[in-house]
Amino acid sequence: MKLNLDSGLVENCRAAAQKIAADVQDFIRDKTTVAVERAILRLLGINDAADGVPLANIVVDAIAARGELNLGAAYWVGNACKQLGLSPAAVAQQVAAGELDLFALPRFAPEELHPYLRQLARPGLQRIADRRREREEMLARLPMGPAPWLYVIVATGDIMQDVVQAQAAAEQGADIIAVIRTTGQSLLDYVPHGATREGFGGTYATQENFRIMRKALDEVGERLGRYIMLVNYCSGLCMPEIAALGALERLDMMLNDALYGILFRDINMQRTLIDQNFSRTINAYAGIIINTGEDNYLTTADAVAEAHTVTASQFINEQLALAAGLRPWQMGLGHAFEIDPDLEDGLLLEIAQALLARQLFPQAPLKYMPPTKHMTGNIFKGYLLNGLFNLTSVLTGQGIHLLGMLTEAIHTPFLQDRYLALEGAKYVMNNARHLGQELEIRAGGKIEGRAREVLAKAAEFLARVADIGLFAALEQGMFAAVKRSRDGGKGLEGVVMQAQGYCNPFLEEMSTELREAQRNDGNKAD
Amino acid sequence: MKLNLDSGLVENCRAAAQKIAADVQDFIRDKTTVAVERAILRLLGINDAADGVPLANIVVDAIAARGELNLGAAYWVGNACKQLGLSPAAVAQQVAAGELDLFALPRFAPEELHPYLRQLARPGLQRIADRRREREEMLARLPMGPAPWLYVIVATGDIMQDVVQAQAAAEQGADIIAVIRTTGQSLLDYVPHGATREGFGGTYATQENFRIMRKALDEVGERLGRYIMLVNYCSGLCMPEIAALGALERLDMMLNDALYGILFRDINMQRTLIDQNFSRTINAYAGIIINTGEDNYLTTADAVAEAHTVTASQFINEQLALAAGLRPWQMGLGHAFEIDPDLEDGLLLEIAQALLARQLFPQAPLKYMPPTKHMTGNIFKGYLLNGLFNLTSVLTGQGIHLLGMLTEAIHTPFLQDRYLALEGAKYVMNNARHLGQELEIRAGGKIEGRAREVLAKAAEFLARVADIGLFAALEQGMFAAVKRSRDGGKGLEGVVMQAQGYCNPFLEEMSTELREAQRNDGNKAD
Amino acid sequence: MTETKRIKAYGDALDDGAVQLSFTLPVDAGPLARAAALNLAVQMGLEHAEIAYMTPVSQGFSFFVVYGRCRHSVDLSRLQVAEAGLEEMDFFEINDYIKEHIGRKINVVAACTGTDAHTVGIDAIINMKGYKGEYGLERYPWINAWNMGSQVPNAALVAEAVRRKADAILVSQVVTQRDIHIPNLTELVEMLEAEGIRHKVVLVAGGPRISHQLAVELGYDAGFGPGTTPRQVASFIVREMVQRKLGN
Amino acid sequence: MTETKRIKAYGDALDDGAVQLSFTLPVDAGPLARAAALNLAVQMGLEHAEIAYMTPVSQGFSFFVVYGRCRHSVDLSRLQVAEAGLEEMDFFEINDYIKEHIGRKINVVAACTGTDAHTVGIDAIINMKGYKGEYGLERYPWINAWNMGSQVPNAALVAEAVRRKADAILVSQVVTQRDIHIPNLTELVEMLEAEGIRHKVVLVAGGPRISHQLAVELGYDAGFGPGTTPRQVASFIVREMVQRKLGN
Ligand code: B12
Ligand code: B12
Ligand SMILES: Cc1ncc(COP(=O)(O)O)c(C=O)c1O
Ligand SMILES: Cc1ncc(COP(=O)(O)O)c(C=O)c1O
Repeated sequence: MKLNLDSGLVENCRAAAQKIAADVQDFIRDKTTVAVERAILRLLGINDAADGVPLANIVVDAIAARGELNLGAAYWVGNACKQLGLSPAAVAQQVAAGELDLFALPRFAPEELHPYLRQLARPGLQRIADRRREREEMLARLPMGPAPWLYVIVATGDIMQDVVQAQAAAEQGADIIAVIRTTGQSLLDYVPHGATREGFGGTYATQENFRIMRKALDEVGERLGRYIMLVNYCSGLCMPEIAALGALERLDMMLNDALYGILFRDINMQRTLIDQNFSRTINAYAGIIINTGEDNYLTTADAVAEAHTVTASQFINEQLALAAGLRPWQMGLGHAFEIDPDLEDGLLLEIAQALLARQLFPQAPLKYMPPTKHMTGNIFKGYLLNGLFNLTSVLTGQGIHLLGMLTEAIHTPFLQDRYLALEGAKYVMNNARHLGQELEIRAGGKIEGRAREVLAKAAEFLARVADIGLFAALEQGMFAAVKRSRDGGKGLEGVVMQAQGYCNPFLEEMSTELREAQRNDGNKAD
Repeated sequence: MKLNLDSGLVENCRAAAQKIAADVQDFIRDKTTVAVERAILRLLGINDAADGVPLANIVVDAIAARGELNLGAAYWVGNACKQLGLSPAAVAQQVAAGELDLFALPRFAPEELHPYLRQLARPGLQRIADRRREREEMLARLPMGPAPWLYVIVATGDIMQDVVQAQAAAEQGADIIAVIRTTGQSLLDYVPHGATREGFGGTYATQENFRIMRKALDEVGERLGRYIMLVNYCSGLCMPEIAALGALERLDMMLNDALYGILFRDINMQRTLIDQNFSRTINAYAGIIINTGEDNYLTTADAVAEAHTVTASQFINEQLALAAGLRPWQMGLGHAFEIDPDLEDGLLLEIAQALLARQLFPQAPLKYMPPTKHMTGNIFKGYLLNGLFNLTSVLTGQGIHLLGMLTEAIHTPFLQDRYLALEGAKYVMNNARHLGQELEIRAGGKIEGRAREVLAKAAEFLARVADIGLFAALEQGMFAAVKRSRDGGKGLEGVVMQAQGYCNPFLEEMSTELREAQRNDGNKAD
Repeated sequence: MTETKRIKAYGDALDDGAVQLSFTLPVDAGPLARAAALNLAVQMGLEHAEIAYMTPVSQGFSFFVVYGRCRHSVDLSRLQVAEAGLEEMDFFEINDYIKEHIGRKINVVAACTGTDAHTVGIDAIINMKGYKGEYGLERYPWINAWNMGSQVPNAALVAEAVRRKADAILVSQVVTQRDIHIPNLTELVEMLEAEGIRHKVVLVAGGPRISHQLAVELGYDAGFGPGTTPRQVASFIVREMVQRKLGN
Repeated sequence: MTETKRIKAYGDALDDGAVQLSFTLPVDAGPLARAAALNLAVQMGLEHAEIAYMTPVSQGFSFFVVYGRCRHSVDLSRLQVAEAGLEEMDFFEINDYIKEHIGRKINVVAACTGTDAHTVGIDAIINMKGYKGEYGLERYPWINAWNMGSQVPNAALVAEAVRRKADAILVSQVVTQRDIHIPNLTELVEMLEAEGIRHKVVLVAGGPRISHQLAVELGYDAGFGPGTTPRQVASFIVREMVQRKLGN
């Protein structure tokens, strides 16, 4: 199935998005945040906690309290390491214990310390690279089935129950397991420590929980002969830290959107965009696939009227992702099946939208979200909505397919809900496996017309955003009908201008390698 | 959506089926059956019962007992009427009461009586024509929605409960209500009398039950502003009688298949084919749409391997229908969605089959049956099967759409089962209303290939049947893998060779009018 | 097992008791209907019952989807598991078993009785072709099997059983609406008793809505439900024959 | 109503009690699991219970679909129907009612509290745009409405209520997993009492899993569930204010 699209318009969209992304990159280049700095410390091996407070927070807070974060946390910790011949973890421990005052030590000149900092960053980089290689080896040995890959969530709030549910889901045919986060975690300015059993509507994202679930999925994957992917949420006030932890614990995908936190959690836009860049760089380096969050627009806005904002946002996410070193196969750009089911010919519009995304981003795996807001307590009708969603997905060749739950309007999924979802999706996708290859879209018909209309609107929308810049567009409420001010929202106090001599040894090293890989991509034909 | 089919093969199929039908017509021309004769009496107004035994049976049995049925029941009753100046009903009453011996009266010569018999037939013909006009007027006033028309069954066994369920179904959006018959009725050699409340797996078909349900549906139809069609089963040992009663009580559709009784009820083939011809003639005259039963093959045979027998049978049913005076819009030719849901690309084959039927019989409304044999106690998966069935139906433009029930494997439908079925079908069909017009079948692809393959096999199959004749084909088990012998099965004793002077005044009159209408059809372009 | 092992329904935590219900009530949708539905759920033992969905179905009827936590639990260690054919042999074992313990071919007569015309189930058990990749009884060298097909009156089945000197009689009942199978199955037992041969045969019923328990209550030796395979049935018959010394 | 009016679930005949169940049991699929499922159904009051479907879901878990006839009945005449907003007025009637009975604009403060970030529900009630074609409270000339949005701490809500001299406080709770809404809703009541203003306000909770009954149990004046419209809420508030003489 192929749509006849105006390639000039597509180029316009990309050019506008490129300009938008470049402006953002300009803005963030000389800034850092407390979360970025904590992520650096975590990558340096500072992952313990003291009395439940993560050492990364203690150290960064200490530096920030002195107003000295503008040189970067790496500088202060590195300085101490070098001065005292200690590991970063040991330095952090001593700071936490009140045994060490980072500012009381003699100081190397910043530039002088940079080679040493790069040295210090090695083990962290190596560990991520190892995880990545591990994944590649496992995937070769335990190959996944054909796309669309079936993605389900577990959300019991208790990591131990999550394991039971996740393993069951894998046995039932799930390819991808996401552990949903508890409400409220995104507004915490730290990542909780250790295994947790008391979330609400989800489970805390912690390094230990990542480890527990990774192990459980590797186990069941070996048993089933299929690699099972693990997903978490790289968003909120700790976006880059979670990226770091996910990279260290071999997560495979991360929900990671440039605008989600701004729009849906009222996190300050400057903070989010800076955090976003480093977190994406880490994801890119770790070989993690990101999932963007355009689908969320349609949970509040009308899916017919606002479809073009989804498309526009996909272009922006794509360009910001490229800027952070992600490659096309890592871009799970989001969209959703959220048109009112009672609309005549609504399915034609859904097909148009799904196919449009497929064609605009041919190498991206695309993350396709199921109906949520039109799901009601009528579990039977809901099951059928999910059926047409599954069909649309296989028909249009989506990559990452989130399963709808028949109880969407009632509770987070029960074991049986997930079983039924997987059974339904397997049935539909198998029964219609090659349908998309057997059908053609009528030229000049309703489906093509709709796709062309959405594209045209997206192009116009992007041109306007490019004109005024992303910040102003957010201030004017152009996305998801939500207005956010440049200095409002949570977390602005965590944004810091870099000083002369600032150093983020990971960003530098990762970026260099990633640029290289992207250049190689560029040589290949699309 | 259009398939590229070999029009030569289509012609071959029609020609073979025409020969098969012509042979059958040759065979039945000079024969009648007890059921045909009872139907004639019913059309003459003999619809009462004595001690629960229908007068039609009493009279025909009396004539048959004397071995005098070969002149036709109309002759003997007509003779008595004319001799005594009584109405047919009065004659029957007296015979039943033992007050009149039909054979003790003086006799008109058969040929001499024919004009009088034609006279006697007038009121019956008029009543049917009135019913037909009534329907046409109501349809003009209370138009039905777009096809596929939603068809549900009620099957409580109790006509009073059936009314509750049928009216509820109409309110929920059903266009067509079928009252399923109790098990065993098809093997009764009489039509029970009066309202009944004790069927199993269905309700007795009786004239009074027809009336009760017709009234109930007219009522709810007026309320809703939509005409609601009523269906019953014109099959089994009383096929023509039920046709007569349905015509008198304004039923709108009749299950009526040339081979169903032979294959699935082991009714003698000679008996069935004779009965079938008269019953179809009555249906034709009454403006009733017949539903044929090809779908039943697939409840025992494999839907992939035996698909061509469905197509072949459709051609035969079409030609036998034409021979009985039915017009294309009255031919609800049957087919079904019965491919194993776990087959990869099974949906492609279903679409191929549905589209093939659509294209081979462009003017026929086509009766499309839901999945039944692959339905299990898993009501959720079953609901989804029905969803894809609904989609296939609207996609390929079917006419009469039987709704699948999520509890198919468990019980005859509950109120909520039917509600859910209607809700699901309305959702899918509305949401995908014009999808079929927006998609094209890839030329030379799997779908087209499958349709061409089925057509080729059907052509070959029909050629073989045409060669040996329908009777021999049935003897060899060519249909539904069931072998039936020419003289075996139930009801052969009710078959009678017509004598010189035999008269069926209804068949004659109806046929004349119907031929005329068909000739007019022929003048129109297809 | 002697120690108690209580389980409850499971949603996303052990013993949460999560259960889904749906039903229709003969009352118009509205606050009263909602209260009635909740009340029913409570009577069924649901705690935290929630009406997830209420909709009018037609005049005077409403449909509900309910979720709740069922307080009832089941003690697995005290359950009586009554199912025929639990210890099944395979094709070869069964034939060997007949040869060894009975020493002659056994006779099996089967039918779908009354007005019931569903033959697929009984065919699956009897006919050569079999079911789920297993041969039907016709293919067993040590079994003579006769399948009388559908809509067989009980009297005809009894007569055939006598004629074939049946060791086992197999009855299929698929249509169960308004419990039509109950009188039909009962009548057969009565006829066999009247004929004086009930104790000489293994009498087995089957069908999608037949349970072992129900069959035994109606006077049958066993009942087989959905998914039954030929060898489960054959295993039961031959063991029962040997146990009741019917083979001579 | 005084005369009893007993109803049962309805399948295809009055009082047949037809009910559908589904649930998971933490035991491997098989005869034991089937027996357990049946036993559970019997405890729930099902007669003629049938396991329509049993399937393994994963190691140690099986899923069931059950149909049966529930013997429980409900006496409609004895049901207590407790739902707020049963007698609703329309937009104009409500404004007139305020003008006439209270004589000044009333103040309404609303929020989605705790860590809950679902605003669509409370927006539907408060915002101009409204819901189901009905205006939200912001559009009512006789109502001042403030919508604080999502993830509002209870303390912040109380402070705002004091500042705005709120006549009514509206709280939305959508996430209910592991009953997180219960402590959250309870805490608000306690804070209002500590502040000494609980008796001065109409306190209303709402959300898809909130029932009137639950809200009252937790110390609220009313609870509103799925499908609530703005005028139902406004009707309740103004009537409650007048009844409790809060308008002065
Ligand atoms: C195929 C079918 C038909 C075919 C039958 C063709 C044939 N030659 O058998 C046709 C189309 C003719 C038909 C007609 C009717 N059918 Co029908 N049919 C079905 C269907 C779709 C599948 C049944 C089947 O073949 N199952 C496959 C076999 C292998 O499974 P099984 O029967 O359960 O058998 C297994 C076990 O139960 C067991 N078993 C069965 N018998 C025995 C016997 C013994 C001794 C043992 C040991 C084991 C055993 O072993 C078998 C293998 O595992 C079911 C719905 C469904 N999906 O189940 C409806 C269904 C059975 N039919 C039904 C009805 C009502 C009818 C009609 C009465 C409808 C009507 N009024 O017109 C008619 C009339 C038939 C009549 N007089 O009996 C109802 C019965 C409702 C009820 N519970 O009472 C069902 C459930 C559909 C429904 N929901 O309404 N039907
Ligand atoms: C849209 C949505 C979102 C959006 C919210 C956007 C927004 N700005 O509100 C987004 C995508 C952000 C989101 C996120 C999450 N969601 Co959410 N979401 C939904 C969804 C799809 C629809 C909710 C909705 O908008 N309904 C429409 C409104 C109009 O209905 P309503 O809320 O019932 O409101 C009506 C009445 O209840 C009443 N009412 C409501 N409040 C009040 C208050 C008062 C005073 C009164 C009088 C009346 C009243 O009046 C309203 C109008 O009639 C539901 C699933 C579903 N189909 O219901 C899940 C759902 C609510 N979400 C859920 C979850 C778990 C989450 C997450 C926690 C998941 C995660 N871990 O990431 C996150 C985090 C959010 C958080 N921190 O709270 C669960 C809650 C499960 C439970 N019962 O606990 C649900 C049920 C999905 C599921 N099955 O898992 N979600
Ligand atoms: C991109 C993205 N990030 C994050 C989340 C989860 O929300 P939170 O970060 O508040 O846990 C979602 C929810 O679906 C999302 O789409
Ligand atoms: C063509 C046809 N006739 C009749 C019937 C019903 O069977 P019976 O005539 O035995 O009632 C069916 C069943 O679906 C059918 O398809």
